[in-house]
Amino acid sequence: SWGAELLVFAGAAAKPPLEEIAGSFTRRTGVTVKTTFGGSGFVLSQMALAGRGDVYFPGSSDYMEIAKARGIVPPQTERIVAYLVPAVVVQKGNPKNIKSLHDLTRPGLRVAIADPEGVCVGLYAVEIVERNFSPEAKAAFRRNLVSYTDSCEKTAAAVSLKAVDAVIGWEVFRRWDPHRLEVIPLKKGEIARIGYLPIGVTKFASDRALAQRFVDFVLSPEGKAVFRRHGYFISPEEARSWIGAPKPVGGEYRPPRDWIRR
Amino acid sequence: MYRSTAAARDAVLYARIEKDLKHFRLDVEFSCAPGSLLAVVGPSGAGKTTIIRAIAGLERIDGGVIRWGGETWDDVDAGVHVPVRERGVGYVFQEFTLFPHLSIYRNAAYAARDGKRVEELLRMFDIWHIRDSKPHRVSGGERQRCAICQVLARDARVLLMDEPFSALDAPNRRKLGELLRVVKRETPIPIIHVTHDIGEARLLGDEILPVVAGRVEPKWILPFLLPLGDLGGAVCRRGGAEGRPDEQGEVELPVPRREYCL
Amino acid sequence: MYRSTAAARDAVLYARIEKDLKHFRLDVEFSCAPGSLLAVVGPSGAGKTTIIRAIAGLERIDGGVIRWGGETWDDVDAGVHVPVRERGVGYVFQEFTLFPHLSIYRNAAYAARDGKRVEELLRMFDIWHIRDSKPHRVSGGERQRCAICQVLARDARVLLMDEPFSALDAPNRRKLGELLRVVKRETPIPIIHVTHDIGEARLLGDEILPVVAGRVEPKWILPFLLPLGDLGGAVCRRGGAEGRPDEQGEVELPVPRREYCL
Amino acid sequence: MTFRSLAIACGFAVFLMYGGLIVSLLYFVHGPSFLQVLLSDRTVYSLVLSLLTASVVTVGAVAVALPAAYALSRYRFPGRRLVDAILELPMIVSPVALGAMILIFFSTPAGALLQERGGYVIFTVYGIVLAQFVTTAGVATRLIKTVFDDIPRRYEELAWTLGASEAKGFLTVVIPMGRRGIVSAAIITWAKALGEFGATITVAGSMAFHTETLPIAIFMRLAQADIEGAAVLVLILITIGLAVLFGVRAFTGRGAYV
Amino acid sequence: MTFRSLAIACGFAVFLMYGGLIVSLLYFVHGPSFLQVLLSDRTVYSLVLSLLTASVVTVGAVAVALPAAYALSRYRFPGRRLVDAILELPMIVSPVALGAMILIFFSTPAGALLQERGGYVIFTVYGIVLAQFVTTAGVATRLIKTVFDDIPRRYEELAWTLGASEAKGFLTVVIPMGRRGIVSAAIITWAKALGEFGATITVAGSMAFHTETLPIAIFMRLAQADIEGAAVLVLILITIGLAVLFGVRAFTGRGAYV
Ligand SMILES: Nc1ncnc2c1ncn2[C@@H]1O[C@H](COP(=O)(O)OP(=O)(O)OP(=O)(O)O)[C@@H](O)[C@H]1O
Ligand SMILES: Nc1ncnc2c1ncn2[C@@H]1O[C@H](COP(=O)(O)OP(=O)(O)OP(=O)(O)O)[C@@H](O)[C@H]1O
Ligand SMILES: [Mg+2]
Ligand SMILES: [Mg+2]
Repeated sequence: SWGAELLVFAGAAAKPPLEEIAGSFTRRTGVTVKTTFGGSGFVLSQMALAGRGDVYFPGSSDYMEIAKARGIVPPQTERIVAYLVPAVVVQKGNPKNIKSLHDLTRPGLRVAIADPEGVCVGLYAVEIVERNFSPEAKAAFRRNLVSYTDSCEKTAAAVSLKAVDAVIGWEVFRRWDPHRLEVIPLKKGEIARIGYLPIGVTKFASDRALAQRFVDFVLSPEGKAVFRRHGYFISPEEARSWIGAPKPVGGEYRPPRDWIRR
Repeated sequence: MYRSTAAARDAVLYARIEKDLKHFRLDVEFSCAPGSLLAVVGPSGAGKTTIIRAIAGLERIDGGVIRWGGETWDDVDAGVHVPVRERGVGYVFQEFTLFPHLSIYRNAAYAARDGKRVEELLRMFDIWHIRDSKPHRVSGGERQRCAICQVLARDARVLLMDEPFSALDAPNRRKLGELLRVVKRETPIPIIHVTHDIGEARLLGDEILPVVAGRVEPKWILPFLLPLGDLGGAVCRRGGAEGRPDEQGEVELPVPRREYCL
Repeated sequence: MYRSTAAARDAVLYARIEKDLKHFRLDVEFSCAPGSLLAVVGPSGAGKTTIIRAIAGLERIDGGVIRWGGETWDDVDAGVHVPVRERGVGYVFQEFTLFPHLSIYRNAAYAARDGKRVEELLRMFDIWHIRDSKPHRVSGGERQRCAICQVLARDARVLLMDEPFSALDAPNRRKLGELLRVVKRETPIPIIHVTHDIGEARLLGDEILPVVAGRVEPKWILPFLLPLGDLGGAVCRRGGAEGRPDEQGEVELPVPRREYCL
Repeated sequence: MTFRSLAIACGFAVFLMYGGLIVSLLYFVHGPSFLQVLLSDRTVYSLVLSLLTASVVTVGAVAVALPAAYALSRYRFPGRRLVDAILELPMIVSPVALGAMILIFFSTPAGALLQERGGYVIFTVYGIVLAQFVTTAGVATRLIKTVFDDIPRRYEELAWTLGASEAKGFLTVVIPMGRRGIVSAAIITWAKALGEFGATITVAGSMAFHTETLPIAIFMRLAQADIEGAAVLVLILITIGLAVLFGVRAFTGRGAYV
Repeated sequence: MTFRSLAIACGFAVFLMYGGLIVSLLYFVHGPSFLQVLLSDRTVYSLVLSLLTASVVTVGAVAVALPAAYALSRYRFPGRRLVDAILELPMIVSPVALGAMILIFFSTPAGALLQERGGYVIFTVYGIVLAQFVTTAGVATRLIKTVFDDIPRRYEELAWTLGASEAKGFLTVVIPMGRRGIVSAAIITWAKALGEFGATITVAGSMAFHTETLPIAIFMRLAQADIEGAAVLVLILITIGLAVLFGVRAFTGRGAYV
């Protein structure tokens, strides 16, 4: 099928495994896969404005919810590729000796989370803080909170570049920059839910069957193996066994108003 | 030697120029026949430069007409204003402006049809040896000679020269004077020569137009026309004599003892 | 009337200037006593402007010394080069450069200590009525008069004037001549006056320095010093007479019939 | 077609390109939402923060650029070409990468020491100022150098012969003569600082009511797939930015003397 | 401290700021990885694509900007101030938002029609060129207008009295006299196009071996928290960009006549 091509819009965080899979797909089928990476919401805006794009692969579930709500991705095409577990991420060697979630309230620490308004991992962080901290501890945490970051990757980079001492991010961050990052797992009870990476075919797809073929290829054992190699959990069970307790996958959470002011 | 278009031969230049200047209104009328040199003479600030800028088309007049042969170059009432380049005038600026980015030779040759003519002129005015220098690297008199060559090398229908002798030494003055005589004889076009110096005007001009504070003031030159030597004062009415445009009434005229009144 | 520092009173200016120009080497030596006017005269391109630029410190010399009183301003062998402003020279540029962004008044007052003196000078040279105009909106002669006022309004230790008469009409020439006499009498400083015109040099100069093609050439002015009237040719050896620096040997000298050799 | 009309046509072509982009924004914007977004506290905070930081940065960048540009234009000193060569760096390196370079700098021992001694810059309002300064200072210097290069030396020579020191010549001749070019450079600096996004968000983060400048707010809207909100904010930014510049130019653009 | 040393110190301050940023990059880079990244097919593709598009855009933008700037500088025509006012738009609006505006434009009926007739621009290499053109054309026009504003009118007057048409005066006098300023504007345009990221990624996407310019490649590395790789790419971009500009400037910068 010479000349056929697919436009894939994906969150930047999943770039290495997705590029690998896209390469195998091209080798196997001869279909060119053009992947555009960026912020999950940003590439969604891009698709919506351009009216193009065959497959949407955001870095988190909430953008898929928006895409479905806007009718850009038909709900029945959504699939889950991988699972994410929240964790505290600190600099390699843990120079500030952060042992637990509650250590983040220690005066003098510099902490960041992703923007709960635009970035899903920020939402998970807010939920964890709200769920586990007393009002006093919450206040102390917010005193340490120096900023919001605007994407998953920058949340990791903030620690890599020593701009902050710790962030609440994903466990998979340590695989992104193993030389500079270290993960402090949360306690079983502290974790509210498991995040996941969804994928779906868009309404703009000119060749739905082909787009679906690509999605299926990502979900095939071969595709999942790639994701596992890059440190992702590829089934809820793997995630749950790492946590050591059963947790719900996805679901909605609305942060209190004082985290997001308009 | 100096070439011009055939049609130009019999064209008379006629001008009635009115223009509001900062401290007085310029209001002069004159004509200049082909092959004749009109010396516009007057004190500094009298409006001499403004007159020839108007003829060149560089200055819009506020009233009057400028005609050359059958062509109307300016007619304020009829709203006519012919663009500069269509007038085909040769104009030596008072500041002997040259193109700073071109060598002396390329300046002189800018509008010339004929390289031989350029070389001839540059050699005649003794600037052939500096033909490759840029204007800012030659002396003031050399720049002025180049500006003269530039204008004499082109086919002009009217020749306008604003103080072309100001930076020239005696030999070069003589050469230019001789050359002007040749031009008058061989390619009769109207020549307007602006100077502040009666001596120059007397030697070169076929006719003299004395301008004082924007008006034609024949009486102004009277004292200068008397034979050289010691003279008493002379009295003249109207129009400040010493270029003081706001002074009216009786004034003592300057009486030159020599050509240099020091 | 014209003020100067007390120390300046007895300071003689001495200069031995060597400099490679494009077609010849400038090599002159002269001195100028306080209260004396040295007229540097010579054909166009002789090196006159270069000499006073060197005295002002605007041009580095390739050899020689420049001394004023006890101060050494330039000494090539000793590596001395005093910056322009410490020399305290007043310099009227050949192009009568003015600051284009300042009005005539503010130009004249740029370096003046005393507003009264500025007004006096502007009135004397008849440019008081245009004091608020910017230089590009006044005539050539008005600009030159302003440049002269600018220099005469300040305390200078040496006065350098490069063709200060080039755009002046007779009354203004006379005024400047008178003013220079006053300066010489009341605040004796060395005055160097550059001109291409022997007439000017003879009338003003206490001493005359004839420069031809970069060298002092006393013979060059001989023919001009004869009484006015018809004369035969005169012969002079060495150094092109008509400002042709590359011409050597016997040449016919220009013989002025009047001050204007046309 | 005459040269004149061709030249004017080119002018309008540039205009139409940008005008068309603005008009197509209106296609997405509806009256009430415009006012609603404009008057929200958060938008006002972002707007004030943006205008303030851009102005502070412009003053700072021009203040450094003026003498630096003069040195590059007039003096010969060892290393001059090297300094000159690096000025386009902030253009060549895109803002996000530039922001990353700033973060990288502060993660080196030297940078860390600097922050410990001098206070934190990253994720603060100072970070915004720093990011905008780094993105604009080089270009401001380059632009002003071009202006100075075109001022003939003879005006400074005149000032010196009139007894002016180099500093006085610089202040009373070079700066006033280059006034229009300097204002033009300052305007470009201000516009660039006002629109600066990539370096700012990388260095200062995107916290509402803290480090959220208007361009960051626009990006966050886009990142939430809120195209309409983004369009409204872009319109606000364009309106206020161009209005300020129009005012500045009307006020300073007069008085050419060429 | 004399004025001279103060001015030179400012020059070096600017240099140190950028030099420091570059040096801190080296802190992250190790020799072998540099060569490895530099010689990879993908980097070479990005590099060639970046240099090519930046050059094409510079030629196009300067070609439009020259007559447009001349019209704005010399002619009085209705709408002149409006055209003049809009030139800073691409600075005020950050590149990402500008890219979004381009996308918005193509989603309007007019833009859709244009794409149907003229072929797709979005997510293609043409999109890169368009995005870079939009971000640079206005500034190029503004910069060149400033250059023209400072060329005294009397040189054109001289050309006209010597019989030159407006077009000839423009080509033989205004352009050569403004040469240095124009080259400077072209250099800034090129640098800006080379470093352009936000609008490019928005309009053209970030497809490897297709629309991935060097700044986009840098961003993608950063997005994967691959700081080392990003640092290497930034170094490559800086080295090649500054080297090209250094060469251009050495070649064209000679021959001042002021
Ligand atoms: N910057 C320069 N570099 C090299 N040569 C120069 C430079 N400026 C002038 N010259 C040459 O040096 C010679 C002397 O120039 P200078 O300006 O001193 O002459 P001048 O005597 O003042 O002449 P004029 O009366 O025409 O003004 C001329 O031949 C000129 O071409
Ligand atoms: N652009 C202008 N706008 C208004 N007034 C002007 C302008 N240019 C010159 N003037 C004034 O008009 C008068 C005549 O100027 P013009 O340049 O024609 O004099 P001029 O006779 O050539 O004098 P000079 O011999 O000194 O060159 C002067 O008083 C001058 O101040
Ligand atoms: Mg005049
Ligand atoms: Mg001279």
